[in-house]
Amino acid sequence: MNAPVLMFALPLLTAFLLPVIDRLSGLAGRWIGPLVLVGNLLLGALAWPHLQDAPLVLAMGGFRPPLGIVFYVDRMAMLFAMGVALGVLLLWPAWAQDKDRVRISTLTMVLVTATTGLALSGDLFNLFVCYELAAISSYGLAAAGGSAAAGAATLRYMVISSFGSALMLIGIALVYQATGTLNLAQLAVLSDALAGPQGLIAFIFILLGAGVKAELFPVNAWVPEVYGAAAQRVAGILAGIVSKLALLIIVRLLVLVFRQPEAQQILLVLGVLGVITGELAAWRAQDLTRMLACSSIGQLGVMFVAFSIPGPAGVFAGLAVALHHMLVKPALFLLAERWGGALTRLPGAAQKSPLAAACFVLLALSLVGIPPLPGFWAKFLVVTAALGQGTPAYAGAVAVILAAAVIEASYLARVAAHLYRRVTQPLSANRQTRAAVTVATCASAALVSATLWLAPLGNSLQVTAAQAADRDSYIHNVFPQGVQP
Amino acid sequence: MRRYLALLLLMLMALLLLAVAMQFGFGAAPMRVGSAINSAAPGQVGAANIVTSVVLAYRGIDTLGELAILFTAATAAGLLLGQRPATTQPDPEAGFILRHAADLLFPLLLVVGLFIIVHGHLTPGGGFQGGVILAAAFFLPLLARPASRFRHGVFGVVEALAGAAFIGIGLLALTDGGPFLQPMLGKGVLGHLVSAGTLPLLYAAVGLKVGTELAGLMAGIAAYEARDP
Amino acid sequence: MQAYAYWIVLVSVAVMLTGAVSVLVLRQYMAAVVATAVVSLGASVIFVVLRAPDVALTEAAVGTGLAGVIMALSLRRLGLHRDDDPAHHREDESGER
Amino acid sequence: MTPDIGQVLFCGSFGLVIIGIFGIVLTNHLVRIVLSIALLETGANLLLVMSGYRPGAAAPILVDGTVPASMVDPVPQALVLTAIVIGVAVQAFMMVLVLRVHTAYGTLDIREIRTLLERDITHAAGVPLPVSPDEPLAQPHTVLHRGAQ
Repeated sequence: MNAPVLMFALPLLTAFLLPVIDRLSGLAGRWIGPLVLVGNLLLGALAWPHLQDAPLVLAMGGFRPPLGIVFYVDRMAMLFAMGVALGVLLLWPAWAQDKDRVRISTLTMVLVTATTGLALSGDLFNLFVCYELAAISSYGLAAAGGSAAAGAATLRYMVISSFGSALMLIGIALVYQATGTLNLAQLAVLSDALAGPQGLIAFIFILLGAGVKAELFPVNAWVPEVYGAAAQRVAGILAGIVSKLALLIIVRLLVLVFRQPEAQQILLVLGVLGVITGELAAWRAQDLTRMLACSSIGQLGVMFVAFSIPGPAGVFAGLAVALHHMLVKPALFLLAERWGGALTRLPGAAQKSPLAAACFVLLALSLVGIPPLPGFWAKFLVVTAALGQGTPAYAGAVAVILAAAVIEASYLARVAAHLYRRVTQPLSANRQTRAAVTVATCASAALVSATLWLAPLGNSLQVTAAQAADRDSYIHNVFPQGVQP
Repeated sequence: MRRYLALLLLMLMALLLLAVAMQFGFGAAPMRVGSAINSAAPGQVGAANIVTSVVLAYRGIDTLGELAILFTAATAAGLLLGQRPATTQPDPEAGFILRHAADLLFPLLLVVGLFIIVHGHLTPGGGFQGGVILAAAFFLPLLARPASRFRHGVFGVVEALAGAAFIGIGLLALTDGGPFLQPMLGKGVLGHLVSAGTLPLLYAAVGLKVGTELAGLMAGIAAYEARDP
Repeated sequence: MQAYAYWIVLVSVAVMLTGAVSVLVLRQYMAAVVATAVVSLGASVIFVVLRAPDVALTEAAVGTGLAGVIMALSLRRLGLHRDDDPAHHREDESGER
Repeated sequence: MTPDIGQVLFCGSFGLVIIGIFGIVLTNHLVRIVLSIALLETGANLLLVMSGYRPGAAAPILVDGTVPASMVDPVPQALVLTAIVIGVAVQAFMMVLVLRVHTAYGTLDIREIRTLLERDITHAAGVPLPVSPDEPLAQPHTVLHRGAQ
């Protein structure tokens, strides 16, 4: 059953061959990217039934796990891999002018490969390589706009990200020096060797490294600049999809390897700080793009708080918020393509494209967490899981999350007010593109259908989260006959 | 003020790191996976250089990822550098020494680069190190005679085909039911030039790709529109 | 561990650290690039002593050679490659010590 | 007490890491920041190779078929091979960006670039400029002071 490996290898093969394919025929060069993404989705759908009972463990190169690299494909990993394929397909950067189109499509295909590898891999250094691959392709895409601001914003982003990945490398060196292995399952078995100060420092370094793209509090200074300067579709991909995959590394490490309580407390504190700074910055923002960028920092802060809760309840709550954010945020960024400017330019926008404005309001309501919509259900899970812990720290975190929801409601209401203000003289707001409207309506339709079938979806997500949070079954699946190094 | 805060933070971090480092057992490598690979590699993979068998066989996906990183860096750089307007006059012709040294060195660099790539599975070195030397070989004539046009087209095609070859060899294993990137074509006699199955082919693909990519990257930076300061 | 290895490591670590400090202190950027290459060479000597010949070759070829060439080419394009006298090149004193 | 080889190597690798971090945080010239990142990466690579070392063990290469008694751990060496190339690939692309930014903004000081960047983004978004009182009233799109080069 090699579908997951093909989901990793085929986009990369397309990326390598795209320059040659495009030279042969322009049409093929234009459509092969989306075609391979559809192929990824089909492969994922093909592999999904096989994952119901037990996750799939694929040893790369045929070498048994501790020696070689292993792909651990459980339901959560496949969910994210298919989410990447669908998200990038909807946000395919079709805006590129002709001469740049080939290179931008190549970078996008490499980004899909990297994020798929992040979702599926079960080896610590392979996660680092896929993370670097996602990082460098997102630098290329962010700076692809060609404007000076995009270049400068990407440069500052690269400085922070290189700093983070060097720290991550030191973290991996500390982990390897303590345990002698890189396979996540064997690390889970040897996790008491990492319980000491060396393990904690290794966790902090890997957290800071992976936190750069997951917009973790101290290392997310780049977010408003890059999302403001880069193309909005690229911002949608980075904020909506790639940040969740970087978060997935931290979740795997927390569940499997670093189980000391200090690690969870650090994540909780950084998550709460992220929520506070993100929501306040979004409230102060005067243009839609910066507001969406800072609100995604806040949302990811909520996810960090959720994943810092020990046990399957935390993973379930975090997964719910992550998937909901993955559905809503790219569509909002796509709408910002036309409405990205200052809020004062927005009046009359609803008159020009009423459907897009309605979708914007619906998505915003769900983001804030208004009861019938899945956004409320996700935040409710986080609050109940956090209160379930009983400690004052989590109670404080819940208070911050609720206050942040209020702030979020206020600034999104301000945007909605601008959208729906009736204007008589020539409307300054510009009309939405057809692609943006279709993606927004798809997202809203998915949101409404998720609201209707919330119970079954919630149960299957709970099973997925329980499977992902189950450490012993992970070890048993990778080493059926026990660990022989 | 910001600077002293940063300085303070760094002092704290430095102490933290040194505290951990001092009780860091140097020379006490746990060797869990390492010793298993050391004993298994000659038998399973058949390469004399065990590091090459780790790079290409046991951790082949890492090397594929790294190849993709280099490819992405070169593509993104090409995207940003763009084509140089033909109007700008090229840099002056290089001096006598550089021109003749370049003509002399070009074949030597090619031979050394190819030697290191081909002997990747026997002696230290391999695709990446040999590829860099090849890149120097391809870039040297452009340094000596900046007016000569760097044929990006040809190098682009070689680069794409070499990358596709690496993945193709990996996918070949899937055809007869084996896992991705499984070494094939038997192991041959340890230490002989033709041994360790597909490893030399993989390293040849890596070497060619790295060589052409980096030469293109360096040519792109050198040809960035020459603004006289 | 042979006796002389200790002294080789001691010398190359000293060379590396002085090279690293001079990267931050040297005024001319081409000299700073050369200092980085010196650090890279020191590291590749240490890799040889640590029984890692592959890594030493990579560090020498990629870390010193390639990085040095790319930095030198970029400095030439930035106009910082010549020994820049302050009149010709705006040296923001506040930036460096 | 002469420090044994392990402590000397640690001082070397951690020294590089700390000098690299100092260089990134404290200097303001882009070229120096790029070089400091390279130093940081070299320090991290040194640390990774040191984690696989065993005294008295030979290099993991079988010279004409004879298997040495005990060999060093080959896995960190394979990791560092990848890490070095990643570091140089990112550094090369960063230098391309430095060239682009230098052509567009005319300066290489990261603080100036930050203010110009903010000015461009707010200008593009059409948001009125946050004019701070202690800043002379400059037109929105003029460059602060274009460097001589």
